[in-house]
Amino acid sequence: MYRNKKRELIPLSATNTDNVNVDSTPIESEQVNMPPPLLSATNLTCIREERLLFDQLTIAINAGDIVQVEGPNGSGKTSLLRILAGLSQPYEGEVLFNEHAIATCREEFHQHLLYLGHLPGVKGEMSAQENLAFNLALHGASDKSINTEATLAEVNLTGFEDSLASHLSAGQHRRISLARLYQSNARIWILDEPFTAIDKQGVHALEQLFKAHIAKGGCVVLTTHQDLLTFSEQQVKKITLDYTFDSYDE
Amino acid sequence: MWKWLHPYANPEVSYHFAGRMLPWLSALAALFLSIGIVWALAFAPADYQQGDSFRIFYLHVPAASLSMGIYLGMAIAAFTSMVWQFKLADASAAAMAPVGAVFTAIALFTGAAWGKPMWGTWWIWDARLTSELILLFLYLGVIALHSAFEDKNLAGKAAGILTLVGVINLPIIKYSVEWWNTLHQGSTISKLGKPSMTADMLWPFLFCFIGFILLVTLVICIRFRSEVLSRNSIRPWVRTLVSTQLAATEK
Amino acid sequence: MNQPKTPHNLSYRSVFSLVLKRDLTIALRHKDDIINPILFFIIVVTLFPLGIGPEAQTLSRIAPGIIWVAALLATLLSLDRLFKSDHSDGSLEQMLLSPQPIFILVLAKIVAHWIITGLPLILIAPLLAVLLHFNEQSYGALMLTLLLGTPVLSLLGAIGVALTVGIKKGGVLLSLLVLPLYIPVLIFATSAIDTAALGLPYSGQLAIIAALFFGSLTLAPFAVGAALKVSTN
Amino acid sequence: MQFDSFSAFLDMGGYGFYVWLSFGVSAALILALIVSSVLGHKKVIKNIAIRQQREDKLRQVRKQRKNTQVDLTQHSTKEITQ
Amino acid sequence: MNPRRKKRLTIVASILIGIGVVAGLVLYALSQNIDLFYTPSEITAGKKDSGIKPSVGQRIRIGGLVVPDSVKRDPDNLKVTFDLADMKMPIVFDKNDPMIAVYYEGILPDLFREGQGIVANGTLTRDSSGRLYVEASEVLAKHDENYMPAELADAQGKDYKKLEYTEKQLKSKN
Repeated sequence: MYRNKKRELIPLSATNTDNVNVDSTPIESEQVNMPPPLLSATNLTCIREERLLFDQLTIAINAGDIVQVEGPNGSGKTSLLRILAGLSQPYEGEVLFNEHAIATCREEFHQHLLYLGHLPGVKGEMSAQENLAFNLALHGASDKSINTEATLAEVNLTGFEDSLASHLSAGQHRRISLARLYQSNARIWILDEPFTAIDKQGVHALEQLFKAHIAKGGCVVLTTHQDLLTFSEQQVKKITLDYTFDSYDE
Repeated sequence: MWKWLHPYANPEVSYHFAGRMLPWLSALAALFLSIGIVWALAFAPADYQQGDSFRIFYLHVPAASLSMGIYLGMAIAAFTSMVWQFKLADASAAAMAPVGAVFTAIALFTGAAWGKPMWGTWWIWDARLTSELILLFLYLGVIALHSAFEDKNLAGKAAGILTLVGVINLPIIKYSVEWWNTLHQGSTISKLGKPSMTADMLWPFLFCFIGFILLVTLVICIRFRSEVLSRNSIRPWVRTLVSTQLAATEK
Repeated sequence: MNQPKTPHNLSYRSVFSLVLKRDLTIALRHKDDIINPILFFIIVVTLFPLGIGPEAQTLSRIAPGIIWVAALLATLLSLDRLFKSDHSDGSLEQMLLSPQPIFILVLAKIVAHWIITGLPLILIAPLLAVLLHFNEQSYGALMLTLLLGTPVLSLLGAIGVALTVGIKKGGVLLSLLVLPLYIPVLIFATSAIDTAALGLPYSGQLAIIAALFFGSLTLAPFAVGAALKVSTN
Repeated sequence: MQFDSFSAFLDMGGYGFYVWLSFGVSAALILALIVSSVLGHKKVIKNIAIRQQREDKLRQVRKQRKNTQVDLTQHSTKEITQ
Repeated sequence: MNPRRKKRLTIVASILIGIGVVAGLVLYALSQNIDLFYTPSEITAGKKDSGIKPSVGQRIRIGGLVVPDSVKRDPDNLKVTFDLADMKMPIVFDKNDPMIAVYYEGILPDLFREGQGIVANGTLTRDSSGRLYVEASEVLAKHDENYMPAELADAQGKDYKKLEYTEKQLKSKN
């Protein structure tokens, strides 16, 4: 397939990304004698409905990284996360898991991936416990190791285990989906706005969970509108999708 | 062959290539079609059984075989795009669908107008007619799917899946209707393949057929160019092209 | 955790039964999904004698067509629930992101759909056939064609739903895409029933329906998987 | 020439209606296809041009806004230091 | 064998088995040779493989060749009768072949000729003398794909005149 490596695309909407600023300095400096990145992307270009969201984006995410994707509404944060998770295909470029293109090792990649999108994936016709149990089982947890009651207690849903999800609130739906984080063996967590509809206490608990996860050699990629409070500035790597740079046709 | 094809896989090159073809195609199509149609209407002999209604043949048969040929082309394009992620194939499949639909409609209509005097009815639920009608439905489905998606890339992929499912289904449909309604009673009377015709009947047919093929290629080229432009609207070459063309028309 | 314990690998069969059980549970708790298509089927079939007239001979001649067209429409109506709600609450993308092969998930969902809509149709069809003065010789053919044909309707319909699930107003488009694909089933099924009514052997038509069934069983899950990937993109 | 007169040509041995209907409808359909294709091409070009103009405008607006923003931040820092 | 390769193998194997089953079923169906119409000999002697004969009063579809010189038309109206014989190659007509008469009222399609293949839908009936005939409600003619100019057809001695209708016959329809 013919592909011009030069920048040959014009960003379409001026209110949108004119460039992508990848805060890549810490990542690159670490790379010298580090093992290959856990998850990486090369030359990602994303076009949605004839709008260029980002272009020639290259990312490397190592074990122990927490990466925050920033940018205004409509700048392509969700699109980037979906591409990284393998839900969407980029217009150009590819995503690599352990240096293998994810298209060639879908099942292995998904064994090590936990993606939570805007939608909680909770069925109203099933109870909180059933929802959690199904999702855990589908993602490869063995039946014996699942203690759904204890996990639901972690996200403050004690007492709601057997109520149908359709009787629960949006925040509680989100908690059901977040409960999977406590049982997850996946190394790569990709979380799209995990803090929406979660109270302050919950946010704090989640941040502690992220800390434990990266300490164990996992990585977290997330979007959020609020800052991560318990992490220091240096700890959080940032990918900024915004329009602070001029477009390249000038 | 891949080496030779390589530059044409670039949208800009293929856009201009299709553009250079346009005048040749239109001149040749006009030439062949005008010769073929005049010959068919006024000079070709009438059939011994069907009389002058036989002249519909010169319209009906090319349209019918093109309607299937275009679908085949569309299916090949869909397959290429699916296997090799070849984006231009989607554009050409999108360009083919409406052309195929029009020619299917022509085949159906002329078939009906021919059937009325010959069979005694505009429409019978005969194998060929029914499978051609289903072909029209498949074309319409593909077109509808193309326009239902906002994102042209996704539209191309979705329509490609439907095209391929349809191509598996076409022989089944054809066979099922043949079985279901056995007016075409076996090969004892129907002639398989090669129409045995005298030369003075065959020549105008060949002219018409080639003329229609050229015409179809012409229209597909025009539509292909539009598809390439709208799919690549954020590329600099499209922008410069559009502004120069607009400046030319304003003068 | 540098060497994470590999997650428990589910066998194909347990993935299949997991998803099947889930879909059946949801359907049983949401009874409209089961009852509405059957009601629709019954009402459409009863409309024909009212519209055409109660003459027994006419009715028995067109009965196979009536029952099959009604079954077709009832299936079409119920197709929406196959992926729509899963798509809108995000469970579909979670399924696509699971480490399980997509075609197994898809197959389980289609089988669940058939159990919920196809099976009740088969059970109720002989009763309706009585109302239509069905030819006594062709009850066997009716049951066999329904048994082999309704799964084909679910399988082929799933392709159409998977293609249109991401589109806001996909309902009419769905019927435009799916109905042409249903035509062979309709033709061979009614032809088998008609042949049976004449007392002739209909194993040929039945073999073709069986071929359609096995063909769509092997190929549709992959087409649906590809279509779902496009739709959730 | 198979026909003796123009009226015989039009009559087509009694099949005139069907023959001319077929040719007429086909010609109309093909013509409509060609016209719509050509117009569609022009429309695509026009749409791209319109979008291009809109973006140029937006880009200018943003440039102006950026300049004013820079001014504002300078002001605010001054205020704080004072 | 590693589990991944094993999985892939099961997928490929199941697809191959599926396609094999489909092919087998199709071949079986083709060998069944279903045709939904009866030929004249099948009406008198029954279907070849099953021996099933249509019963009198049953709606059937009959297909065959119009026997030359068997077409009899009523000069006053559109009633017509003709005999059908089995199709076979080469086309020859033998008086001893099983033939079935067809009764029809209406305008026949332009392609209706003696010696031409047609299909008729109608009811199988027995007349007073015990002969079977078909009371047709519809007669459909097959157009064959041999086109030729009239001169050539004349030279080959083909009879291609289409049926003409008198005013009187056409009027009787209304």
